[in-house]
Amino acid sequence: MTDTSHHAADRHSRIPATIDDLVLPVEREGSSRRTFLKLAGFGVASATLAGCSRGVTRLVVPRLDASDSVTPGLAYWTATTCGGCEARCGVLARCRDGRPVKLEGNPEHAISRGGLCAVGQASLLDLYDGTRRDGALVRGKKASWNDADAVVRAALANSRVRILTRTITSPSTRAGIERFTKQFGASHVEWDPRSASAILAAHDACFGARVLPRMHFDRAHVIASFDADFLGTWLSPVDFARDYAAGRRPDGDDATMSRHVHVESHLSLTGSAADERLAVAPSELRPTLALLRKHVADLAGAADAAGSEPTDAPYATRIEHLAQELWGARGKSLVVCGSDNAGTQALTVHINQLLGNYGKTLDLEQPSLVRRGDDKALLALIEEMRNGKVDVLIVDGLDLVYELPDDVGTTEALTKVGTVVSTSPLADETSAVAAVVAPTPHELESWNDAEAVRGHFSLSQPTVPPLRAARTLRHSLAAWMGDDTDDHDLVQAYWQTSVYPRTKAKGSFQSFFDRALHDGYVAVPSPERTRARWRADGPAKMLAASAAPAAVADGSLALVVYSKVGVPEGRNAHNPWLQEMPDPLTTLVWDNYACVAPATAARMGVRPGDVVRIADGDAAVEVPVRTLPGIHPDTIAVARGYGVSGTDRFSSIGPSWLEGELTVQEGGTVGRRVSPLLTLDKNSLRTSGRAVTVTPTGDHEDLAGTQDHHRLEVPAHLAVRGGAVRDVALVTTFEKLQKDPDHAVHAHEAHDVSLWPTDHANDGPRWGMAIDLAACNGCSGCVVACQAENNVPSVGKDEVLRHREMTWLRMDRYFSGTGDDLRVHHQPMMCHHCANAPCETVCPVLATAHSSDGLNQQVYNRCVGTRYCANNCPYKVRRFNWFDYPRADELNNLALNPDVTVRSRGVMEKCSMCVQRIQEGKAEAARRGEDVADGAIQMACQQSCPSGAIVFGDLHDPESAVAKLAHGPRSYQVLAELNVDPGVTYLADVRNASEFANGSGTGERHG
Amino acid sequence: MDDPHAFERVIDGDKTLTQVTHDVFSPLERRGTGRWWAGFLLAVSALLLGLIAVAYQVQTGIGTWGLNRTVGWAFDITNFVFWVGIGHAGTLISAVLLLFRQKWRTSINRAAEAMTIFAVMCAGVFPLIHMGRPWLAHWVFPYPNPRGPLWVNWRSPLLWDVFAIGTYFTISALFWYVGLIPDLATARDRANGMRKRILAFFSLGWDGSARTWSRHETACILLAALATPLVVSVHSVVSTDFATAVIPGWHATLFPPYFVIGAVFSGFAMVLTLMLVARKVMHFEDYITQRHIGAICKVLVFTGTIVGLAYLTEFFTAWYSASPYERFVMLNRVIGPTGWAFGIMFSCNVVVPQLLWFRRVRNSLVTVFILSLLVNVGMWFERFVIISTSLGRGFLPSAWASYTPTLIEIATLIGSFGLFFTLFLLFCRFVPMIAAAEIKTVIARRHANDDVAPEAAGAAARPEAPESSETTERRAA
Amino acid sequence: MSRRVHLALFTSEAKLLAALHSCRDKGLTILDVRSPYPIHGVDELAGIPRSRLPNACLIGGVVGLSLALWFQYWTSSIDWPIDVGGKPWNSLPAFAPVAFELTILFAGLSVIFGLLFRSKLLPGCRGRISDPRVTDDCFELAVTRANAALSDAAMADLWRDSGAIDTSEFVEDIR
Amino acid sequence: MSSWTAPIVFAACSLVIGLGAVLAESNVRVTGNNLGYEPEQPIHFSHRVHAGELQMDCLSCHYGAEKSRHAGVPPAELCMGCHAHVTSTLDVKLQEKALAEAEGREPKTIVSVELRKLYDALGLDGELKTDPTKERRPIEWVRVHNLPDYVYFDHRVHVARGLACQTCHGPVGSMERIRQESTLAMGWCMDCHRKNAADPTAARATPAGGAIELGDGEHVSIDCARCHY
Repeated sequence: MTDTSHHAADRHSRIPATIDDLVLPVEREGSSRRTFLKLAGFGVASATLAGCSRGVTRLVVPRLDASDSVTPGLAYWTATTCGGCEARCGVLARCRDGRPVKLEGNPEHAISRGGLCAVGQASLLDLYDGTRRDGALVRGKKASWNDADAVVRAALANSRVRILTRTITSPSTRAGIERFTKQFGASHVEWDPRSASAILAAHDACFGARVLPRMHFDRAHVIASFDADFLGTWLSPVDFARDYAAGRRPDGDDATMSRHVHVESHLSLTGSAADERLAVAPSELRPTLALLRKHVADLAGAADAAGSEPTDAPYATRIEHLAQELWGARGKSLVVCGSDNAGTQALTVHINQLLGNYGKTLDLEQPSLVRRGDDKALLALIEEMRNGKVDVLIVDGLDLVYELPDDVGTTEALTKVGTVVSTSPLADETSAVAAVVAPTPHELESWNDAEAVRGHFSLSQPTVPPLRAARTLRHSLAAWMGDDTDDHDLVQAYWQTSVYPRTKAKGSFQSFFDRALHDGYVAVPSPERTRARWRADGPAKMLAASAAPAAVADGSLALVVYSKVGVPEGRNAHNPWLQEMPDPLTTLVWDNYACVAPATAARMGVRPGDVVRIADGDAAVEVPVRTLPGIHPDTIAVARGYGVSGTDRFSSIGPSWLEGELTVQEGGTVGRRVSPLLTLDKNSLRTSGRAVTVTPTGDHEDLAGTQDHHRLEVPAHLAVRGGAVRDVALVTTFEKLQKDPDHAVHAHEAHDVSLWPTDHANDGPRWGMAIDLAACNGCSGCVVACQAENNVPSVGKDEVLRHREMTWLRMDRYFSGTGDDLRVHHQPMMCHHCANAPCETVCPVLATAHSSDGLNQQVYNRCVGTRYCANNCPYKVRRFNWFDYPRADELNNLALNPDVTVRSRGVMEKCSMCVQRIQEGKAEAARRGEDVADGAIQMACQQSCPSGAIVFGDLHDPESAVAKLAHGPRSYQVLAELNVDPGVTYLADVRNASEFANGSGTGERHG
Repeated sequence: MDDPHAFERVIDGDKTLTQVTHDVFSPLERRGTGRWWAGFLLAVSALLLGLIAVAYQVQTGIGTWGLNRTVGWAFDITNFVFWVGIGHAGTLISAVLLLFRQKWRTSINRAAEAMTIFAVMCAGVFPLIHMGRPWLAHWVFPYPNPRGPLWVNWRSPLLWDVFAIGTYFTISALFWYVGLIPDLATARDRANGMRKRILAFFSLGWDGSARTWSRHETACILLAALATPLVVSVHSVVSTDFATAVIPGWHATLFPPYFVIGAVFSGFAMVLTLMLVARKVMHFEDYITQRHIGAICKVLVFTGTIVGLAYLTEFFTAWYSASPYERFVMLNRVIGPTGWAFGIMFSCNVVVPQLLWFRRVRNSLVTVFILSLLVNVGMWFERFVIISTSLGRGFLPSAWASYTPTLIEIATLIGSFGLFFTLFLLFCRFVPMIAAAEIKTVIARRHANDDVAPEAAGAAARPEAPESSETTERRAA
Repeated sequence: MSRRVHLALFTSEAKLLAALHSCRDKGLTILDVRSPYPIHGVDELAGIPRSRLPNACLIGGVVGLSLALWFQYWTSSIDWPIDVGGKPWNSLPAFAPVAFELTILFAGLSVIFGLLFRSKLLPGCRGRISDPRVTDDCFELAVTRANAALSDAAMADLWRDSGAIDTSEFVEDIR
Repeated sequence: MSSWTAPIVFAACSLVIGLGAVLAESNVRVTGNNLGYEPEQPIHFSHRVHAGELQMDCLSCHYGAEKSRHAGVPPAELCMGCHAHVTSTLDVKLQEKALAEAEGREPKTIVSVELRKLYDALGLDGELKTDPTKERRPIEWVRVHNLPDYVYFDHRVHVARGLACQTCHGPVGSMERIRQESTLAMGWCMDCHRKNAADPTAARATPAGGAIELGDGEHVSIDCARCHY
């Protein structure tokens, strides 16, 4: 294994044995001299000594033991696995002084390959969540683990035991559950709130194997996605985004670009990246696929395979064209579908089968294991519970009461269970009715393993001594079985018995395990082979078994319950970084809302922010409306994951002042719970297609967003000739780029004339970035990565409403075109580090000036806060500390990066181009007596980007990756005509579409 | 005005020296009138409100203002530029008109200069409190320090402001004070006890010696000659805060003259407002006559028209530049979301002053008073429009944002008026509001022209004294 | 050494000027004239030289200008050059406003302090106030007979003829 | 009262205030600048003995300076490398040895008062064996060289460039108790940095002798973001 990161060599399992050995770098401020809080590198505590004229005496408290594990001030990386979702990406936890301060993607992990999404980045903050449970509860009261275990053991004896979990991706936990179920005759039900049950069922019917194929978007030349948000929220977005970007490399001699057609009801992140996007009503999805199957079957010469499924779909010609494109790329194409309808999924399976994609772009042999949940099994379990046939129910990782619709009667069903055991680390609605709560720890403070794709194993190891008394499910189950083995040993034992023997590696188990621990990832061929055999009658059977969703009647709208990129599920609702991450499509924060097409809103007579009641029978939800282009006009989309109880904790987030409003009222919730409108029919939990009536309630709520104007065009009545569109986000087509790369993008040129002599010639490096808009899909992982790296505070809804978000890196989103030609442009925007920076000239006190290596430096401690620099910034990327943002939670403060100053009130801040990383890189190079190698320093945003859209380096080095990109054919600079000479270059977006119906945003207006 | 001496005859009711002294100084020696106290209490209340708002803001953070990541300045710098502008008329009256030997200035120059100083004080508050960390404001001064020493950025217009405003305040205040010394001596010589001792301290031992008078006159002429380019430079420098920026709507070479003329315009409007009130309250009808008001009105209509021309020039420049950003900003200014503010600005500053072409309007004190207030409002909005609408919709549409003031900002604006009027009312009570010595010079000169001794002239003129100012005006015409 | 100073108070500028002429004719040394406002022509009659404040003004201005230009240049180009927005170390055009303001400031302060110090107009100073009416409506003439042979009676006549409303005299030490 | 009294008093007051302002910001030891700070330490550790008489290399204890931003204070166990054997001064040891020989017994371990504190911290008993009943308590040294939180000083680079520790920390080898020898003010840092940045070909002499070793194309940084970020 080669080290791609120079930090790799430093990676160890260096976890102090006990909390006492850990020098918690908490600075106790004993005086009023609290201007800047920085978590100093090692144990420095300040205390006021009586009678000391110097005021503050700072102490240095070195460790007692001389082991060379943790050097104060020096970061080390620990390989582990992300616990943010079931995709289980590999991460390297950047640790300082015995605690993780930042999560970075592990480039050696074969599935995630170095990327990390917003949820993964933000999972760090959950570790330092002070509301996590500390120790076990018995009937709501704190109890010792022994007492709790005794209660559970007593209940387990001679009873019907059920374990309800999400998809278990940890093989050792799965083994533990199997052992447990055997011992107690229990059964294990897996269920996922974002279920892939329909896909699994369709494969079961068509292949005889209930598996989720692993999708290879990089191998597909034509991708047709039907309501599958694979770049944003679907299954394994980091993996998919990496693959997707790999298949779309529009530059160079070996240029290749997949063609992506997206069909959906709601506007998803993936839809916004597509080359062609078709909006259909939820009920039209199945006919559309049926039509596609018909055409593909015709092309395959298997017309009779098409069956009698209705094909009365819109976009008949486009679908026919798509069929031809797919057929032309058969074996190199991919049709994916996110529908919860098994019949629809069966059509997808059938089309892929007709195209010969199985075994090529779809892998059943080494399937994905990220979803195994079975809606039917859950329904059966609830039925059992209702009938009083369950004595002990162990619920792990699920807030059943929150997730399921109210008419299921989940709470009543739970009360009929003898003993409910919850493992929830936070107070949720399910654990509220649990007899015993045995909370689970955070991924970063525990041992764990994962197998998200068969044969690909990753390991989790603690990066910090447990901050809370908690046990993994595996550990608890073992304890209840009477096995007092340590959790680490449980994992290691599994690896010794089940993983190690499969390797061909020489050497002892210990060396294998240590290596795996060091790398965080190991590929072990699986002896298991999916026994999949195509059953020609599968699709028809499945279609017959699954009713097609009915079209909604006039006057109703079809409801789509979707997942947001930032807060995909209720379990993410407690994370302020995610709550405040602007949704890449609506740019809204801290809320869910009903997205409707502007025409639909006009028809209903509602304006954005007006609260509507979405009802079907007794089930109703009241949410504010948000208009969003691209949504099918008969659709109303509401995000799940909101209305989680306990989120009123955020009532205290952000500054409190005279006119400040709470983010959430005491006792309220962030957003609204939309579960009442989910449908639990006999096969599955349905999230889309329910016919609902929408009526305005007359209330109005302001929605907090980071963007007020959403189009590249200025408002029509203000559009002067030649100024209707802002050439900010440029797009070209792959065809044009192929034909004439040098003229495919027409950008403004800088006029390189200067009145000034260049008397500070810079012969050293000039750090800069290149951002590929063709690769960027707007997932906003970089936004959260930047927030985590740079100690950017979360400021709350009211402040965002006042346009005072603090994010250094924002994800601008523009629309251009209309209807089916709607284009969505995502553009990461941060400080451009202009060589002729307008901000620098105007600062009276030299608080912002240029460095010799081309950085626009912001010196917080010099800043007096005139805000002149921000006014004069053409990109509006400077952020002002309007208040002292609350930093009272000391546990939470452990997530702060000790290498970055926490800014006080009244000073300006902005993207520093991760200058702490540059300085570290330079200092390390100096220490080793080497030059800084290209790629050795990575920006936080760059590191997290699954698509590799951001490249950092020395613009003065013609051989550097960034310099090559910056001079490539697609490069352009935003507002180059101002001659500010920015250090950030964009590469124009490329869409693999032959023609744009609408010229906007194509950069074609300048000859 | 056919009468070549109309402007020469500065005051009505031919006064003797004794009368002038009495008229100017006796109000200072009486107790404050009820009206004065009412005004003072109102002003102090406003000031207190402002102080509370500022204290809260400094304690809590700039976040208590309605600013945001896009609009970093709004009320604060608007108020700053507004008050600096107000100040300009005072200097203009005292310096420029002195150089041009305009005698009519003598009745109002003292008050106008006081207005300048107080307005600059009000203005100076805003750059200070608009800082995120005002307790570090001394960092804008280049003094030796242990940081290297780290100096300041001489390229920043804000730093130029520091020097421009600092110099302007210093020179204006000292100029004013130098002119005040003879009158303070007069007051001293009319007073007894503690009051005399205090006045003796401040009058610096003035004894009316011819040598001193000679130097005093030279000094005044020199200071006037210095203050004239100074006053032009101050608002030019203030305008460079915007003109040197890259922001469309700010980035305009027109700004320095445009701001200076706007400042003169707003300053004269404020002078008019104050003089109309003061002549009524302090019974200075004979000193601040219809002729003075008429003259100021003419200045207003002149400068107002130039201001209008400047507005149109801005539009022309935007159109002619062919820069889509500049064109957009101008259009947005008029018909964008804050078009109403532009409407107020344009009607108050350009349309309304045109009424002053009519003598009937000029002769109606009530109308003139209302007009002067409207011009003040309009000029405040001019700065608001330039600052906040230009910032709100800049280059990148993603960053566009609007601005709404908070209660704290409104209270701070009220507080600045409170400070201004508190100081002005204190000035009315404790400092001779009319430059008595200069009036005496004018009287003496007039009588010298008429070859009549002042005593005799005074006696002869006495029967005419009760004549109303309006009849005088008519006769003059 | 001491001298006898004669003071006379007049109610009008004309009377004062007439008396001034008489005193000059009589060869009296005119020590001072005190008036509520500056009287043109008195300077020549009383032999008061032209003020040299314009020189002070010029010197102050030149000092201010050179100091400002040098200091700005020195701090930004010599002592600690810092790259600000890509501008050259010596951004002379940008230094103009401050240089201009400091020129004015120094010139103005030179004039004012020149006036105050030359005329001994300083806090705590007490002027030679013989009669408070000179700051109101009266004009005072101070003469001495040092170089003129004029009797006391002639002196009194002079005052009476020129219409003085009040006269006095005192002996002054001169160093 | 002379007519000049008031102006003179006025001028004098202005002068005093002005001077005070300049002094407060200058390199002279005044409030806010810890020049000469020499606090009591929990253990009377003598740099004079260790760094001076014994000629120990600074980096042997403060090894962090070589690879990290912080020089660090050594962990107590590092002291045990020597002090497992050296428990008191040689004189006392020899005396005890002589006494023990005279009394015909094994010499006892004599532990000096100050070293006792070290052993206590490590939870060691009289014979320097781990005493499980004793609590291990880290030693709370008083930090002498303090920089504000917004200053990210990096020892590693300075050591790599061959800068002698004494350049900034003064003659530590002659200090009984550690004392702040430099103001550590920004101007003090900048003095050296600016001198060397201005002329990269200069001799680069450091105040304590020695020279800075820079590679080709490298220069001493005077960028703000070298320390402030």
